[in-house]
Amino acid sequence: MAVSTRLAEQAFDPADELKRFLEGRDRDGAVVSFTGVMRGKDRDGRALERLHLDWYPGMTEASLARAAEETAARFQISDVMVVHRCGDIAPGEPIVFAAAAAPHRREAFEACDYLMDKLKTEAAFWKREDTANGSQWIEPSDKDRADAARWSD
Amino acid sequence: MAVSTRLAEQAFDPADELKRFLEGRDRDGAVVSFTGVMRGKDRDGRALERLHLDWYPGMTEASLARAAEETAARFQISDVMVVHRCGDIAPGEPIVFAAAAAPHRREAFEACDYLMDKLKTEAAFWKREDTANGSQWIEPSDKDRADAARWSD
Amino acid sequence: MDRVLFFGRTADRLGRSREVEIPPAGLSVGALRKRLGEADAAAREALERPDVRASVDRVIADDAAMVAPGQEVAFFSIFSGG
Amino acid sequence: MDRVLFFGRTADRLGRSREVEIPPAGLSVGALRKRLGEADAAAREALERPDVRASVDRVIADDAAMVAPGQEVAFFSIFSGG
Repeated sequence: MAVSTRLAEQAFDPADELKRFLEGRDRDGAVVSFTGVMRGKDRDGRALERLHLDWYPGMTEASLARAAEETAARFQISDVMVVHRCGDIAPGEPIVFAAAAAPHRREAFEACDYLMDKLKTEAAFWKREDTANGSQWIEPSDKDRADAARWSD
Repeated sequence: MAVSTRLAEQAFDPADELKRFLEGRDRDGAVVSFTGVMRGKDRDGRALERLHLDWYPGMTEASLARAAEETAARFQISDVMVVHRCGDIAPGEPIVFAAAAAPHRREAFEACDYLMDKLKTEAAFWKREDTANGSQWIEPSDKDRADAARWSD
Repeated sequence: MDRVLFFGRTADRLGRSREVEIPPAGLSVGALRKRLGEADAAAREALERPDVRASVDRVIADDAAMVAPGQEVAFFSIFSGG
Repeated sequence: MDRVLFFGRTADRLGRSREVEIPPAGLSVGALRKRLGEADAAAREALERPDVRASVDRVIADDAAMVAPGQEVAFFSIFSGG
Protein backbone atom coordinates (compact mmCIF):
# COMPACT_ATOMS: atom_id res chain seq x y z
CA MET A 1 0.00 0.00 0.00
CA ALA A 2 1.41 3.35 -1.03
CA VAL A 3 -0.13 6.60 0.17
CA SER A 4 1.35 9.61 -1.57
CA THR A 5 0.43 13.27 -1.11
CA ARG A 6 2.07 16.40 -2.44
CA LEU A 7 1.42 20.11 -2.09
CA ALA A 8 2.38 21.87 -5.34
CA GLU A 9 3.28 25.56 -5.40
CA GLN A 10 3.63 25.42 -9.19
CA ALA A 11 1.28 24.21 -11.91
CA PHE A 12 1.30 20.44 -12.43
CA ASP A 13 0.02 18.12 -15.15
CA PRO A 14 -2.65 15.57 -14.12
CA ALA A 15 -1.74 13.43 -17.15
CA ASP A 16 1.84 13.07 -15.86
CA GLU A 17 0.51 12.15 -12.43
CA LEU A 18 -1.80 9.49 -13.90
CA LYS A 19 1.06 8.12 -15.98
CA ARG A 20 3.26 7.69 -12.92
CA PHE A 21 0.39 6.22 -10.89
CA LEU A 22 -0.27 3.60 -13.59
CA GLU A 23 3.35 2.57 -14.05
CA GLY A 24 4.02 -1.10 -13.40
CA ARG A 25 0.45 -1.64 -12.25
CA ASP A 26 -0.56 -5.18 -13.24
CA ARG A 27 -2.07 -6.37 -9.97
CA ASP A 28 -4.91 -3.85 -9.74
CA GLY A 29 -7.60 -3.81 -12.35
CA ALA A 30 -9.11 -0.45 -11.48
CA VAL A 31 -7.82 3.11 -11.19
CA VAL A 32 -10.20 6.02 -10.62
CA SER A 33 -8.97 9.57 -10.78
CA PHE A 34 -10.44 12.98 -10.06
CA THR A 35 -9.12 16.19 -11.57
CA GLY A 36 -10.39 19.50 -10.27
CA VAL A 37 -9.88 22.37 -12.68
CA MET A 38 -9.96 26.09 -11.88
CA ARG A 39 -13.07 27.50 -13.49
CA GLY A 40 -13.16 30.75 -15.43
CA LYS A 41 -16.32 31.97 -13.71
CA ASP A 42 -17.56 32.12 -10.13
CA ARG A 43 -20.89 30.73 -8.86
CA ASP A 44 -22.69 33.82 -10.10
CA GLY A 45 -21.16 33.71 -13.59
CA ARG A 46 -18.64 36.52 -13.04
CA ALA A 47 -15.25 36.16 -14.71
CA LEU A 48 -12.53 35.04 -12.32
CA GLU A 49 -9.01 36.35 -12.80
CA ARG A 50 -7.40 34.07 -10.30
CA LEU A 51 -7.96 31.71 -7.40
CA HIS A 52 -5.68 32.12 -4.42
CA LEU A 53 -5.32 29.10 -2.17
CA ASP A 54 -3.67 30.29 1.01
CA TRP A 55 -1.95 27.52 2.97
CA TYR A 56 -0.14 26.95 6.26
CA PRO A 57 3.18 25.24 5.48
CA GLY A 58 3.34 21.99 7.40
CA MET A 59 -0.26 21.98 8.57
CA THR A 60 -1.67 21.89 5.05
CA GLU A 61 0.57 19.01 3.97
CA ALA A 62 -0.49 17.15 7.13
CA SER A 63 -4.18 17.66 6.27
CA LEU A 64 -3.63 16.14 2.80
CA ALA A 65 -1.81 13.17 4.29
CA ARG A 66 -4.57 12.65 6.86
CA ALA A 67 -7.31 12.62 4.22
CA ALA A 68 -5.38 10.11 2.10
CA GLU A 69 -4.58 7.88 5.06
CA GLU A 70 -8.19 7.83 6.24
CA THR A 71 -9.16 6.80 2.71
CA ALA A 72 -6.57 4.04 2.65
CA ALA A 73 -7.77 2.72 6.01
CA ARG A 74 -11.42 2.70 5.00
CA PHE A 75 -11.45 0.98 1.61
CA GLN A 76 -9.99 -2.15 0.05
CA ILE A 77 -7.56 -0.23 -2.11
CA SER A 78 -3.94 -0.76 -3.05
CA ASP A 79 -2.68 2.79 -3.49
CA VAL A 80 -3.92 6.31 -3.18
CA MET A 81 -2.42 9.63 -4.17
CA VAL A 82 -3.17 13.35 -4.07
CA VAL A 83 -1.47 16.33 -5.64
CA HIS A 84 -2.94 19.67 -4.54
CA ARG A 85 -2.02 23.14 -5.75
CA CYS A 86 -1.60 26.11 -3.48
CA GLY A 87 -0.91 29.77 -4.17
CA ASP A 88 -2.19 31.66 -7.22
CA ILE A 89 -4.08 29.53 -9.73
CA ALA A 90 -5.22 30.72 -13.17
CA PRO A 91 -8.47 29.64 -14.90
CA GLY A 92 -8.01 26.29 -16.64
CA GLU A 93 -5.19 25.19 -14.34
CA PRO A 94 -5.61 21.96 -12.36
CA ILE A 95 -6.21 22.49 -8.65
CA VAL A 96 -6.23 18.90 -7.48
CA PHE A 97 -5.56 15.42 -8.82
CA ALA A 98 -6.57 12.44 -6.69
CA ALA A 99 -6.41 8.79 -7.65
CA ALA A 100 -7.13 5.41 -6.09
CA ALA A 101 -6.15 1.96 -7.35
CA ALA A 102 -7.93 -1.23 -6.32
CA PRO A 103 -8.46 -4.78 -7.49
CA HIS A 104 -12.14 -3.93 -8.08
CA ARG A 105 -13.65 -0.84 -9.60
CA ARG A 106 -16.36 -0.24 -6.99
CA GLU A 107 -13.76 0.25 -4.24
CA ALA A 108 -11.67 2.50 -6.49
CA PHE A 109 -14.69 4.71 -7.26
CA GLU A 110 -15.81 4.92 -3.65
CA ALA A 111 -12.33 5.62 -2.31
CA CYS A 112 -11.69 8.46 -4.78
CA ASP A 113 -15.15 9.93 -4.11
CA TYR A 114 -14.61 9.76 -0.33
CA LEU A 115 -11.15 11.27 -0.59
CA MET A 116 -12.47 14.24 -2.56
CA ASP A 117 -15.28 14.80 -0.05
CA LYS A 118 -12.68 14.79 2.75
CA LEU A 119 -10.40 17.20 0.91
CA LYS A 120 -13.25 19.57 0.04
CA THR A 121 -14.19 19.99 3.68
CA GLU A 122 -11.07 19.21 5.72
CA ALA A 123 -8.01 20.23 3.71
CA ALA A 124 -6.26 23.18 5.36
CA PHE A 125 -6.71 25.81 2.65
CA TRP A 126 -8.22 29.25 2.50
CA LYS A 127 -9.73 30.04 -0.86
CA ARG A 128 -10.00 33.54 -2.28
CA GLU A 129 -11.55 34.35 -5.63
CA ASP A 130 -10.12 37.40 -7.37
CA THR A 131 -12.25 39.21 -9.95
CA ALA A 132 -11.82 42.56 -11.72
CA ASN A 133 -14.11 44.02 -9.04
CA GLY A 134 -12.33 42.72 -5.98
CA SER A 135 -11.62 39.60 -3.99
CA GLN A 136 -13.76 37.33 -1.88
CA TRP A 137 -12.89 34.61 0.64
CA ILE A 138 -14.88 31.41 0.07
CA GLU A 139 -16.15 28.97 2.68
CA PRO A 140 -17.08 25.31 2.13
CA SER A 141 -20.40 25.16 0.30
CA ASP A 142 -23.50 23.54 1.76
CA LYS A 143 -23.14 21.03 -1.11
CA ASP A 144 -19.61 20.13 0.04
CA ARG A 145 -20.81 19.64 3.61
CA ALA A 146 -23.77 17.53 2.46
CA ASP A 147 -21.47 15.41 0.28
CA ALA A 148 -19.10 14.80 3.17
CA ALA A 149 -22.01 13.89 5.46
CA ARG A 150 -22.93 10.99 3.14
CA TRP A 151 -20.18 8.91 4.74
CA SER A 152 -21.24 7.93 8.24
CA ASP A 153 -18.00 7.86 10.18
CA MET B 1 -21.59 18.36 -25.21
CA ALA B 2 -19.06 16.06 -26.83
CA VAL B 3 -19.46 12.28 -26.74
CA SER B 4 -16.39 10.50 -28.02
CA THR B 5 -15.79 6.76 -28.24
CA ARG B 6 -13.00 4.83 -29.86
CA LEU B 7 -12.18 1.14 -30.30
CA ALA B 8 -8.40 0.67 -30.19
CA GLU B 9 -6.75 -2.35 -31.81
CA GLN B 10 -3.36 -1.21 -30.51
CA ALA B 11 -2.16 -0.29 -27.02
CA PHE B 12 -3.04 3.26 -25.93
CA ASP B 13 -1.88 5.54 -23.13
CA PRO B 14 -4.55 6.64 -20.61
CA ALA B 15 -2.37 9.63 -19.65
CA ASP B 16 -2.47 10.91 -23.24
CA GLU B 17 -6.23 10.46 -23.29
CA LEU B 18 -6.64 12.39 -20.03
CA LYS B 19 -4.37 15.14 -21.34
CA ARG B 20 -6.52 15.61 -24.45
CA PHE B 21 -9.74 15.43 -22.44
CA LEU B 22 -8.52 18.20 -20.10
CA GLU B 23 -7.30 20.54 -22.86
CA GLY B 24 -8.95 23.95 -22.84
CA ARG B 25 -11.31 22.91 -20.07
CA ASP B 26 -12.01 26.00 -17.96
CA ARG B 27 -15.79 25.77 -17.71
CA ASP B 28 -16.01 22.41 -15.93
CA GLY B 29 -14.58 22.02 -12.49
CA ALA B 30 -14.64 18.24 -12.32
CA VAL B 31 -13.23 15.40 -14.39
CA VAL B 32 -13.48 11.78 -13.23
CA SER B 33 -11.69 9.04 -15.09
CA PHE B 34 -11.58 5.27 -14.90
CA THR B 35 -8.68 3.18 -16.17
CA GLY B 36 -9.06 -0.56 -16.39
CA VAL B 37 -5.76 -2.40 -16.48
CA MET B 38 -5.17 -5.98 -17.63
CA ARG B 39 -4.26 -8.00 -14.55
CA GLY B 40 -1.44 -10.49 -14.44
CA LYS B 41 -3.54 -13.10 -12.65
CA ASP B 42 -7.03 -14.52 -13.09
CA ARG B 43 -9.73 -14.71 -10.39
CA ASP B 44 -8.13 -17.86 -9.01
CA GLY B 45 -4.62 -16.41 -8.87
CA ARG B 46 -3.26 -18.20 -11.95
CA ALA B 47 -0.83 -16.29 -14.13
CA LEU B 48 -2.42 -14.87 -17.27
CA GLU B 49 -0.42 -14.71 -20.47
CA ARG B 50 -2.90 -12.69 -22.39
CA LEU B 51 -6.46 -11.42 -22.55
CA HIS B 52 -8.18 -11.68 -25.90
CA LEU B 53 -11.12 -9.35 -26.45
CA ASP B 54 -12.96 -10.60 -29.49
CA TRP B 55 -15.11 -7.94 -31.17
CA TYR B 56 -17.61 -7.56 -34.00
CA PRO B 57 -16.46 -4.67 -36.19
CA GLY B 58 -19.24 -2.13 -36.40
CA MET B 59 -21.42 -3.66 -33.71
CA THR B 60 -18.82 -3.26 -30.97
CA GLU B 61 -18.18 0.41 -31.83
CA ALA B 62 -21.96 0.97 -31.77
CA SER B 63 -22.21 -0.59 -28.31
CA LEU B 64 -19.52 1.78 -26.97
CA ALA B 65 -21.30 4.77 -28.50
CA ARG B 66 -24.63 3.67 -27.05
CA ALA B 67 -23.21 3.35 -23.52
CA ALA B 68 -21.62 6.81 -23.75
CA GLU B 69 -24.76 8.41 -25.17
CA GLU B 70 -26.97 6.90 -22.48
CA THR B 71 -24.56 8.32 -19.91
CA ALA B 72 -24.65 11.76 -21.51
CA ALA B 73 -28.45 11.73 -21.56
CA ARG B 74 -28.75 10.69 -17.92
CA PHE B 75 -26.39 13.05 -16.08
CA GLN B 76 -25.66 16.77 -15.98
CA ILE B 77 -22.29 16.39 -17.65
CA SER B 78 -20.47 18.37 -20.30
CA ASP B 79 -18.43 15.72 -22.06
CA VAL B 80 -17.86 12.01 -21.94
CA MET B 81 -15.33 9.76 -23.61
CA VAL B 82 -14.33 6.10 -23.88
CA VAL B 83 -11.34 4.37 -25.39
CA HIS B 84 -11.61 0.59 -25.34
CA ARG B 85 -9.02 -1.93 -26.44
CA CYS B 86 -9.82 -5.03 -28.47
CA GLY B 87 -7.70 -7.96 -29.64
CA ASP B 88 -4.77 -9.39 -27.68
CA ILE B 89 -3.91 -7.52 -24.47
CA ALA B 90 -0.85 -8.20 -22.31
CA PRO B 91 -0.76 -7.96 -18.49
CA GLY B 92 -0.28 -4.35 -17.38
CA GLU B 93 -1.78 -2.90 -20.55
CA PRO B 94 -4.80 -0.60 -20.26
CA ILE B 95 -8.07 -2.16 -21.41
CA VAL B 96 -10.38 0.80 -21.05
CA PHE B 97 -10.21 4.49 -20.27
CA ALA B 98 -13.46 6.33 -19.58
CA ALA B 99 -13.88 9.93 -18.46
CA ALA B 100 -16.67 12.36 -17.68
CA ALA B 101 -16.47 16.14 -17.20
CA ALA B 102 -19.07 18.15 -15.33
CA PRO B 103 -19.46 21.46 -13.54
CA HIS B 104 -19.84 19.54 -10.27
CA ARG B 105 -17.90 16.56 -9.02
CA ARG B 106 -20.88 14.46 -7.89
CA GLU B 107 -22.26 14.27 -11.43
CA ALA B 108 -18.82 13.50 -12.85
CA PHE B 109 -18.34 10.60 -10.40
CA GLU B 110 -21.80 9.17 -10.98
CA ALA B 111 -21.59 9.45 -14.75
CA CYS B 112 -18.21 7.69 -14.95
CA ASP B 113 -19.39 4.98 -12.54
CA TYR B 114 -22.60 4.43 -14.55
CA LEU B 115 -20.71 4.35 -17.84
CA MET B 116 -18.35 1.66 -16.54
CA ASP B 117 -21.27 -0.44 -15.26
CA LYS B 118 -22.88 -0.16 -18.71
CA LEU B 119 -19.68 -1.11 -20.51
CA LYS B 120 -19.00 -4.04 -18.20
CA THR B 121 -22.35 -5.64 -18.99
CA GLU B 122 -23.40 -4.31 -22.40
CA ALA B 123 -20.28 -3.66 -24.47
CA ALA B 124 -20.13 -6.11 -27.39
CA PHE B 125 -16.97 -8.00 -26.49
CA TRP B 126 -16.11 -11.62 -25.90
CA LYS B 127 -13.37 -12.07 -23.35
CA ARG B 128 -10.97 -15.00 -23.35
CA GLU B 129 -8.23 -15.49 -20.77
CA ASP B 130 -5.17 -17.34 -22.01
CA THR B 131 -2.94 -19.11 -19.49
CA ALA B 132 -0.08 -21.57 -19.92
CA ASN B 133 -2.65 -24.34 -19.37
CA GLY B 134 -5.22 -23.24 -21.90
CA SER B 135 -7.86 -20.66 -22.62
CA GLN B 136 -11.20 -19.86 -21.09
CA TRP B 137 -14.08 -17.67 -22.25
CA ILE B 138 -15.35 -15.35 -19.53
CA GLU B 139 -18.92 -14.20 -18.93
CA PRO B 140 -20.01 -11.08 -17.03
CA SER B 141 -19.53 -11.69 -13.32
CA ASP B 142 -22.39 -11.64 -10.84
CA LYS B 143 -20.68 -8.58 -9.37
CA ASP B 144 -20.86 -6.79 -12.73
CA ARG B 145 -24.56 -7.63 -13.05
CA ALA B 146 -25.26 -6.48 -9.49
CA ASP B 147 -23.37 -3.23 -10.09
CA ALA B 148 -25.35 -2.53 -13.25
CA ALA B 149 -28.62 -3.28 -11.44
CA ARG B 150 -27.93 -0.42 -8.99
CA TRP B 151 -29.16 2.05 -11.59
CA SER B 152 -32.93 1.74 -11.91
CA ASP B 153 -33.60 2.53 -15.55
CA MET C 1 -23.60 -16.77 -51.46
CA ASP C 2 -23.94 -14.96 -48.17
CA ARG C 3 -21.40 -14.96 -45.39
CA VAL C 4 -22.50 -15.67 -41.81
CA LEU C 5 -20.15 -14.44 -39.07
CA PHE C 6 -19.23 -16.01 -35.71
CA PHE C 7 -17.74 -14.44 -32.57
CA GLY C 8 -16.57 -15.43 -29.13
CA ARG C 9 -16.84 -19.03 -28.06
CA THR C 10 -19.05 -19.77 -31.07
CA ALA C 11 -16.17 -18.94 -33.41
CA ASP C 12 -13.98 -21.57 -31.67
CA ARG C 13 -16.22 -24.22 -33.22
CA LEU C 14 -17.39 -22.66 -36.47
CA GLY C 15 -14.44 -20.47 -37.46
CA ARG C 16 -14.74 -16.79 -38.31
CA SER C 17 -17.41 -17.23 -40.99
CA ARG C 18 -19.21 -19.70 -43.22
CA GLU C 19 -20.92 -19.25 -46.54
CA VAL C 20 -24.55 -20.06 -46.93
CA GLU C 21 -27.13 -19.51 -49.66
CA ILE C 22 -30.09 -17.44 -48.49
CA PRO C 23 -33.04 -17.95 -50.87
CA PRO C 24 -34.67 -14.88 -52.47
CA ALA C 25 -37.77 -15.38 -50.30
CA GLY C 26 -35.61 -15.12 -47.19
CA LEU C 27 -35.06 -17.43 -44.24
CA SER C 28 -35.70 -17.11 -40.54
CA VAL C 29 -32.76 -16.81 -38.15
CA GLY C 30 -33.88 -20.10 -36.60
CA ALA C 31 -33.88 -21.88 -39.97
CA LEU C 32 -30.44 -20.47 -40.74
CA ARG C 33 -29.15 -21.67 -37.38
CA LYS C 34 -30.53 -25.15 -38.16
CA ARG C 35 -29.03 -25.22 -41.66
CA LEU C 36 -25.56 -24.20 -40.36
CA GLY C 37 -25.83 -26.93 -37.74
CA GLU C 38 -26.33 -29.56 -40.40
CA ALA C 39 -22.68 -29.22 -41.43
CA ASP C 40 -21.38 -31.24 -38.49
CA ALA C 41 -22.11 -32.20 -34.90
CA ALA C 42 -19.69 -29.66 -33.43
CA ALA C 43 -21.40 -26.84 -35.33
CA ARG C 44 -24.84 -28.02 -34.26
CA GLU C 45 -23.79 -28.28 -30.62
CA ALA C 46 -22.18 -24.83 -30.69
CA LEU C 47 -25.18 -23.11 -32.31
CA GLU C 48 -27.81 -24.78 -30.14
CA ARG C 49 -26.34 -23.67 -26.82
CA PRO C 50 -29.04 -21.62 -25.08
CA ASP C 51 -26.77 -18.61 -24.62
CA VAL C 52 -25.98 -18.22 -28.33
CA ARG C 53 -27.43 -15.01 -29.75
CA ALA C 54 -27.88 -13.82 -33.31
CA SER C 55 -27.85 -10.45 -35.01
CA VAL C 56 -29.12 -9.28 -38.39
CA ASP C 57 -27.35 -6.25 -39.80
CA ARG C 58 -25.69 -5.85 -36.39
CA VAL C 59 -28.94 -5.65 -34.44
CA ILE C 60 -29.78 -8.46 -32.00
CA ALA C 61 -32.48 -10.68 -33.52
CA ASP C 62 -34.43 -13.70 -32.29
CA ASP C 63 -35.04 -16.94 -34.17
CA ALA C 64 -38.28 -15.65 -35.73
CA ALA C 65 -36.56 -12.68 -37.43
CA MET C 66 -36.36 -12.95 -41.22
CA VAL C 67 -33.11 -12.66 -43.16
CA ALA C 68 -33.06 -11.54 -46.79
CA PRO C 69 -30.18 -12.21 -49.19
CA GLY C 70 -27.42 -9.63 -48.68
CA GLN C 71 -28.15 -9.05 -44.99
CA GLU C 72 -25.32 -9.61 -42.51
CA VAL C 73 -26.06 -12.36 -40.00
CA ALA C 74 -23.88 -13.28 -37.03
CA PHE C 75 -24.08 -15.88 -34.26
CA PHE C 76 -22.16 -15.47 -31.02
CA SER C 77 -21.96 -16.50 -27.40
CA ILE C 78 -23.24 -14.05 -24.80
CA PHE C 79 -21.24 -10.79 -24.53
CA SER C 80 -18.73 -10.80 -21.71
CA GLY C 81 -18.83 -7.01 -21.51
CA GLY C 82 -15.79 -4.76 -21.61
CA MET D 1 10.02 37.38 20.90
CA ASP D 2 7.65 34.82 19.44
CA ARG D 3 6.01 35.07 16.03
CA VAL D 4 2.26 34.44 15.67
CA LEU D 5 1.06 33.52 12.18
CA PHE D 6 -2.16 34.45 10.35
CA PHE D 7 -3.87 32.82 7.37
CA GLY D 8 -6.88 33.31 5.15
CA ARG D 9 -9.19 36.23 5.79
CA THR D 10 -7.53 36.83 9.16
CA ALA D 11 -4.23 37.65 7.39
CA ASP D 12 -5.99 40.38 5.38
CA ARG D 13 -6.30 42.38 8.58
CA LEU D 14 -3.26 41.31 10.58
CA GLY D 15 -0.67 40.61 7.92
CA ARG D 16 1.31 37.38 7.69
CA SER D 17 2.64 37.46 11.23
CA ARG D 18 3.14 39.60 14.32
CA GLU D 19 5.67 39.38 17.08
CA VAL D 20 4.58 38.93 20.65
CA GLU D 21 6.32 38.18 23.91
CA ILE D 22 5.11 34.96 25.52
CA PRO D 23 6.07 34.94 29.22
CA PRO D 24 8.06 31.97 30.59
CA ALA D 25 4.96 30.81 32.51
CA GLY D 26 3.00 30.61 29.26
CA LEU D 27 -0.21 32.21 28.11
CA SER D 28 -3.57 30.81 27.08
CA VAL D 29 -4.62 31.02 23.44
CA GLY D 30 -7.51 33.22 24.55
CA ALA D 31 -5.17 35.63 26.36
CA LEU D 32 -2.90 35.75 23.32
CA ARG D 33 -5.88 36.49 21.08
CA LYS D 34 -6.87 39.35 23.41
CA ARG D 35 -3.35 40.75 23.55
CA LEU D 36 -3.00 40.75 19.74
CA GLY D 37 -6.37 42.52 19.53
CA GLU D 38 -5.12 45.35 21.69
CA ALA D 39 -2.92 46.57 18.83
CA ASP D 40 -5.80 48.18 16.94
CA ALA D 41 -9.55 47.95 16.33
CA ALA D 42 -9.16 46.12 13.01
CA ALA D 43 -7.03 43.41 14.61
CA ARG D 44 -9.50 43.03 17.46
CA GLU D 45 -12.46 42.76 15.11
CA ALA D 46 -10.64 40.20 12.92
CA LEU D 47 -9.56 37.99 15.84
CA GLU D 48 -12.91 38.08 17.63
CA ARG D 49 -14.96 36.79 14.69
CA PRO D 50 -16.64 33.58 15.88
CA ASP D 51 -15.24 31.53 12.98
CA VAL D 52 -11.59 32.34 13.74
CA ARG D 53 -9.67 29.26 14.84
CA ALA D 54 -6.26 28.87 16.45
CA SER D 55 -3.56 26.23 16.33
CA VAL D 56 -0.59 25.52 18.58
CA ASP D 57 2.31 23.74 16.90
CA ARG D 58 -0.02 23.13 13.93
CA VAL D 59 -2.71 21.36 15.92
CA ILE D 60 -6.12 23.03 16.31
CA ALA D 61 -6.45 24.46 19.83
CA ASP D 62 -9.21 26.22 21.74
CA ASP D 63 -8.90 29.39 23.81
CA ALA D 64 -8.11 27.46 27.01
CA ALA D 65 -5.03 25.78 25.51
CA MET D 66 -1.71 26.99 26.96
CA VAL D 67 1.13 28.31 24.85
CA ALA D 68 4.74 28.18 26.01
CA PRO D 69 7.54 30.37 24.65
CA GLY D 70 8.87 28.88 21.40
CA GLN D 71 5.61 27.23 20.40
CA GLU D 72 4.13 28.14 17.03
CA VAL D 73 0.70 29.75 17.28
CA ALA D 74 -1.52 30.66 14.34
CA PHE D 75 -4.94 32.29 13.98
CA PHE D 76 -7.02 31.83 10.86
CA SER D 77 -10.51 31.98 9.42
CA ILE D 78 -12.32 28.69 8.89
CA PHE D 79 -10.78 26.38 6.26
CA SER D 80 -12.44 26.60 2.88
CA GLY D 81 -11.32 23.10 1.98
CA GLY D 82 -9.48 22.16 -1.19
